[in-house]
Amino acid sequence: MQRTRYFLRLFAAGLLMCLAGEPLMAGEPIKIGMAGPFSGSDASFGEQLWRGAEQAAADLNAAGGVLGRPLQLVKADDACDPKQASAVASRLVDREKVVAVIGHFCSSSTIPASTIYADAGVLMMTPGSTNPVVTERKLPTIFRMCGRDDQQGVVGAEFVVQRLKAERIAVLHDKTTYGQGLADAMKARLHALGKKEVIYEGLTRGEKDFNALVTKLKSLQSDAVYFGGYHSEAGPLVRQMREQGMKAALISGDGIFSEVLVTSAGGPAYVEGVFMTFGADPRNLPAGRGLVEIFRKNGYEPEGYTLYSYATLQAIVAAMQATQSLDGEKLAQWLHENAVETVMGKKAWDGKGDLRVSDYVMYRWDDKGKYKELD
Amino acid sequence: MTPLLTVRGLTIRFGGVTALNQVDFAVQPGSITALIGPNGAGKTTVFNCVTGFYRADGGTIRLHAGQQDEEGLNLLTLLGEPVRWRDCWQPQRLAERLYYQMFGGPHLVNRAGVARTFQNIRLFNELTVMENLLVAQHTQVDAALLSGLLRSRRFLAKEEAALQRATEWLRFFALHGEANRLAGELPYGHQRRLEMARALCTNPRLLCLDEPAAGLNPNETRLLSQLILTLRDQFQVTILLIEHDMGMVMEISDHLVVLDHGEVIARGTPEEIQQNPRVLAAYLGTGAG
Amino acid sequence: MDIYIFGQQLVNGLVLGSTYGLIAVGYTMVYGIIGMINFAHGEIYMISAYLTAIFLALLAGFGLHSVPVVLLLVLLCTLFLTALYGWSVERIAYRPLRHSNRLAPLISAIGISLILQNYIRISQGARNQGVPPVLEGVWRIPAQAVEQQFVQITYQQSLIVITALASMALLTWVIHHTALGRACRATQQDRVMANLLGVDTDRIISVVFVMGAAMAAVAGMLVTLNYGSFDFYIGFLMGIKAFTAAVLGGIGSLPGAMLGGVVLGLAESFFAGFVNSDYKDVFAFSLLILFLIFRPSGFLGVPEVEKV
Amino acid sequence: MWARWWMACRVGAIALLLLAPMVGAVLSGYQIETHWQRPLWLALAVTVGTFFCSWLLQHIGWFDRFGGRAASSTPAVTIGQSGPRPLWILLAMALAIALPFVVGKYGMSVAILALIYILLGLGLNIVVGLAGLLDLGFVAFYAVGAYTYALGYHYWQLSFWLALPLGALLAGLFGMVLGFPVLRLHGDYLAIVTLGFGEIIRLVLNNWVAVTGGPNGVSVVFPTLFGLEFNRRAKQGGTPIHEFFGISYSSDHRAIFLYFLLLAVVGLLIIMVIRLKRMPIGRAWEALRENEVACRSLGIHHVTVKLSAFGLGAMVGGIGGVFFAALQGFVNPSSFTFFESAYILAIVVLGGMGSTTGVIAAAMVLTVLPELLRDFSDYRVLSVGIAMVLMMVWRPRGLRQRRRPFFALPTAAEENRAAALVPGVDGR
Repeated sequence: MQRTRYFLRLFAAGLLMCLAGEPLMAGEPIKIGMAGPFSGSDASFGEQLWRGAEQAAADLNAAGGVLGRPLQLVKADDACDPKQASAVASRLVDREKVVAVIGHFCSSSTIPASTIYADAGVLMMTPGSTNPVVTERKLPTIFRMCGRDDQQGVVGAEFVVQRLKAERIAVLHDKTTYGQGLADAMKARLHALGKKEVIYEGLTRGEKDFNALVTKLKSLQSDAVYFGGYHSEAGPLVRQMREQGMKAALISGDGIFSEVLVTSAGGPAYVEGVFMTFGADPRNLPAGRGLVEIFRKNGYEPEGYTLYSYATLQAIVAAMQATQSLDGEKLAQWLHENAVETVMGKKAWDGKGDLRVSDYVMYRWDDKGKYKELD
Repeated sequence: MTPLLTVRGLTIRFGGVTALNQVDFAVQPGSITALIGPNGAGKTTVFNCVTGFYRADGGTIRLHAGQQDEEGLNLLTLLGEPVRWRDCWQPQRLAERLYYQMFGGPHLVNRAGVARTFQNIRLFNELTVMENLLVAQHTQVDAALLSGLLRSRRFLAKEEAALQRATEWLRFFALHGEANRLAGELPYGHQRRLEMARALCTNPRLLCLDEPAAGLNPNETRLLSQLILTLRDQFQVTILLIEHDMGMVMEISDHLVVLDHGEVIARGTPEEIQQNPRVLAAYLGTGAG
Repeated sequence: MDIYIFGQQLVNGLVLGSTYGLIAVGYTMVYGIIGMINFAHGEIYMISAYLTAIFLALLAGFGLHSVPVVLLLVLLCTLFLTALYGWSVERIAYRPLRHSNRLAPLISAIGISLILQNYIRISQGARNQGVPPVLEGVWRIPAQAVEQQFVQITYQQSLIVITALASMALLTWVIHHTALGRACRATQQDRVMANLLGVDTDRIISVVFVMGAAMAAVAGMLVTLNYGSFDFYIGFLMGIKAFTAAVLGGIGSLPGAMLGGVVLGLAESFFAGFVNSDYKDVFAFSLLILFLIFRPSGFLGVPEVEKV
Repeated sequence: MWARWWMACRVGAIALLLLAPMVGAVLSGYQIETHWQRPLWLALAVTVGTFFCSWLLQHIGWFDRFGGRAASSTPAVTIGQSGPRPLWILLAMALAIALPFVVGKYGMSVAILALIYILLGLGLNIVVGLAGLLDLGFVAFYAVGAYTYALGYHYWQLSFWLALPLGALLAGLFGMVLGFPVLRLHGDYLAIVTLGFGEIIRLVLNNWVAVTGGPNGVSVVFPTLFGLEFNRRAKQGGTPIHEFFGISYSSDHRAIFLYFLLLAVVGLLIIMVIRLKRMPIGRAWEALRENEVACRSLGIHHVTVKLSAFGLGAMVGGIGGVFFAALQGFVNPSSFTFFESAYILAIVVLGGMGSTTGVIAAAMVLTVLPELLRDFSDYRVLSVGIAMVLMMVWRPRGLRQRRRPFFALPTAAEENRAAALVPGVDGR
């Protein structure tokens, strides 16, 4: 009987694999790559991206597809690992012959992958990589659907100084490309505003105990803590701050824009008074209201980047329809010049591929675990 | 005649226990000297000190081989003596001590001309018999990385010579039929002989055999005695051995050293030892003394 | 230096160190008995965190709200199932490799940790999970403090420290004063001989895995309740830290694991608190390396004697 | 028959216990959603599967290992003249050369990755397989190599061709400096120290933002071939290669170039490793792995011999790193985690610890397999894990057996000629 226990796992895996088949479509589909972290420590963001893109593809196909052909998404997992990102990028370009790519998510993946797309003349639009380097290299076919860390950090810094009137500001980050980039941008703006941070330090991604750091913040009597990072660390951080009796506000960026922050902080009581920057919440925009309802009906809260990846696909498809072409460079040229009506409102891109209008606004969490835009 | 090896006042302590206390003996060149004594008398400890695996707490072990001065070479310096404050006034000595602290060890003792076998056989089990012997010639072949990678003439010639030398010893120990078998697969008696062959491949002046006859049947023991005698007579190898088989010891040794409780209680020829009351007492218990 | 800040860092380090210690026990026991680094142990801890949350939610769903009863029931269920996971892992991935070379189980352990991580990711989703606060409250010294002048320990934190000490004491007692413990020690000393003397060593090894997993379950539950947040990836970092703690304390020694955990926890806390939290882990690992060079057997390990 | 059903049912029951809470109750916030039918179905599948597998496979030998019986019946080592037949080698070479013209860009990127892993596997094989030093921080040297090129280019415009030897040298130096104090440690302690060292290197690279760019990483340019660039338009002041040869631009050129360069390096390394095994230093490594005390009694200094293995392995790791940086065009610390070390170690162990062909095969399996499994996206890493465990159980000693060189004994005539070499031997 011992020998067979082995097959327990085998069979479980085998069975699950059978269930994983993707629906095939009739006709000759247009392939669009959906690259992101579907495994590894950032898989939760991958899930958001996939949900949005999946829904968008389904909706567009229901409306008759593009150029008379259905859309087919190709899932490509990079696990936020630069090496895997290059590999999947080559695979998407070469093997799958995708026309365009939604993704990647982590800036450290997007940067190496984007050179491959640009080289092959494939359109890439990232819904979530906010690191400036992504577009600063001025690769012609690379776009983003989100803002940049330097824009976001500016909003954060100004909020801390001008609205909160904080004096002793602590700047923390999680030592990732995204988190540190954001913290650096915030710090730079802080200096420009004539303030200096009391501490600038990193914490380790994946840890849950930040008590030592919190005690240090307490001893520095900081009255505002800016954190560049994700909700998985922001949650425990704010909880431990409150547990140790610190009342300082926590301000962060789009990395914590998720209801999961409440879960990871251990309840709505702890997230009260947390601030964050994000694009104007797509869920509150009139354009997206119907869509949000559909998501919720299916038992999924379209938070974080869900609508971003939805909108990204919309933008790509809009370009295809307008140019009646699948050529990446033509699509890119069109996107550089024209605006697109998406579920997140009207979007337009500048010559580098950044959004023309950055719409970062500040949100505040309340004691019921919900967030609202500050006016 | 100058002895090949002189041990003076050798003392070693493990924790609080004095394992060896002021052990003195000498080994004449070209002789077979046996260390005997009851179990736990410290024979293997003497071996480990002489071959450099243990660092003695006191005494000297001098080897008179090669072109050293009259004093001979103190093997203990090769193991890296602790650096003392007063060495600071003697930079050369300090440098020497530091060097041996970092790079010293039993391998230098071997290079000085002392080879050994082990009580519990230590072969390279997953290497072939031939490779075991080639490893032993590490210091004699061309070990430079580049000449080996490029297969230089010198390298190939030295390898060829090493192979020859190994084959010689294999034939001597009647192991040549098994040159390409794994050492770990050999029968026990063959492993014992292979270990001796391997030690001899380092071209030692002094060969230390730790219970070479243990586990052998009477036939094999007789063969072994013959081999040891031939080694001494034809190859001028001096032999220091530990053995429990008294028949064999008495038959082949020229000189005996008897240890008990870490002290030398007797030394002399086999005949003298056989009559020594202290030795009898040690072996048979105090009642007989 | 502010005495309160110092005291608070001491508490932080102690709490963190206790969790390291609890998980380090699993490493140290398995290493002690079969000389293998069980890299999948961190994932067992991760599994127990999920089980804790699931059972908490289940019991809440049944309408059970008495805190001690809930905690006890959750502890029992988590303990049982985590131990079962530990047992299955040993049976599937390590037992078939019992007689092969030293590195084969290491690789299958890495394989198992990939399997467990992704099994959880697929079944529970990749998102961050959490549990609601169960035990809220805090002790402060002095009790009526003003202006942040106090040292505090929450009820949950004190629960961690107390449980860690208690379970360590219990385990030490089991190892040293029961027939099972004797069999464990015999297996550790000489597996072949123990087997010849009638000890079912395969069963003993299973038991050791089960005990290690049970300690990880205790740690998983306490940590989950304390920090309230976890995901399928927490096992990795915690595993490495706990392993470091086990080595620091002297691998193979039970009290050493606890001591190593506390030392590591304190070192991290003080370094992060008073020097720099960026280089906290660099400090921890440098400490480990220096320690190993100068005292390879750790705090309480038995030094290895080179026998010739 | 019934006994087997009974056994399968017990396995199924345990599976149900394990799966029920995890698969059946999915956390959603602080509540759970229940899917009780899922674990039931899975457990049923496990039961039936167990039954049929045990029925089908009962005659296959390796299956017995799950009973805990010894797996050491097959000999681990064979003795033979050489490795694979020359015909196979020729075939493999032809295949390797033809590959770029058969597979596309994606295939090339996988092939290059596989080659890098072969390189790393061979490097670690020197340390782990030959010298028997368990190194869990090999990625540190890989990182040193990658950052040598990246930072060298960033600060001093270091070219790839200079970075290659420099990276190797620097990595080797790092290996030596680390190795010297720690190589006196015994097996597992060495493993832990190297693990710690690997983590320290990564953390320092991540934290020392002023120099390394921290998590933002450093950009790297693609190598040039005698000043010819592989870009569409010249960027580094040279001529693009397609203009030089008057062919149209294709981004495949750079992949093909890198592929052949790596192939050459790997080929050289293979020859080197094969020769090393028959050289004094290689023999000393293996002897050290087998028995350290005996080695020391034979005049071999264990620390320097270990150090040479460690340093050489590190150098190969460094070369791998330089290539990795060139391939990626961008390096950041997230490529150099402990997992990477573990993966390279898995290649070595799976390859049979010391067997060159085994390591090559294992490196190919472990890089190509995850790519083949991309079609299963969600279950990819899970399957890799399952494959690792299965392969270890199936072949705990690796894919290939170790092979020992065969030595033809000199004939008596030759011996007489050489008799003078051994002092005092009269050729008995």
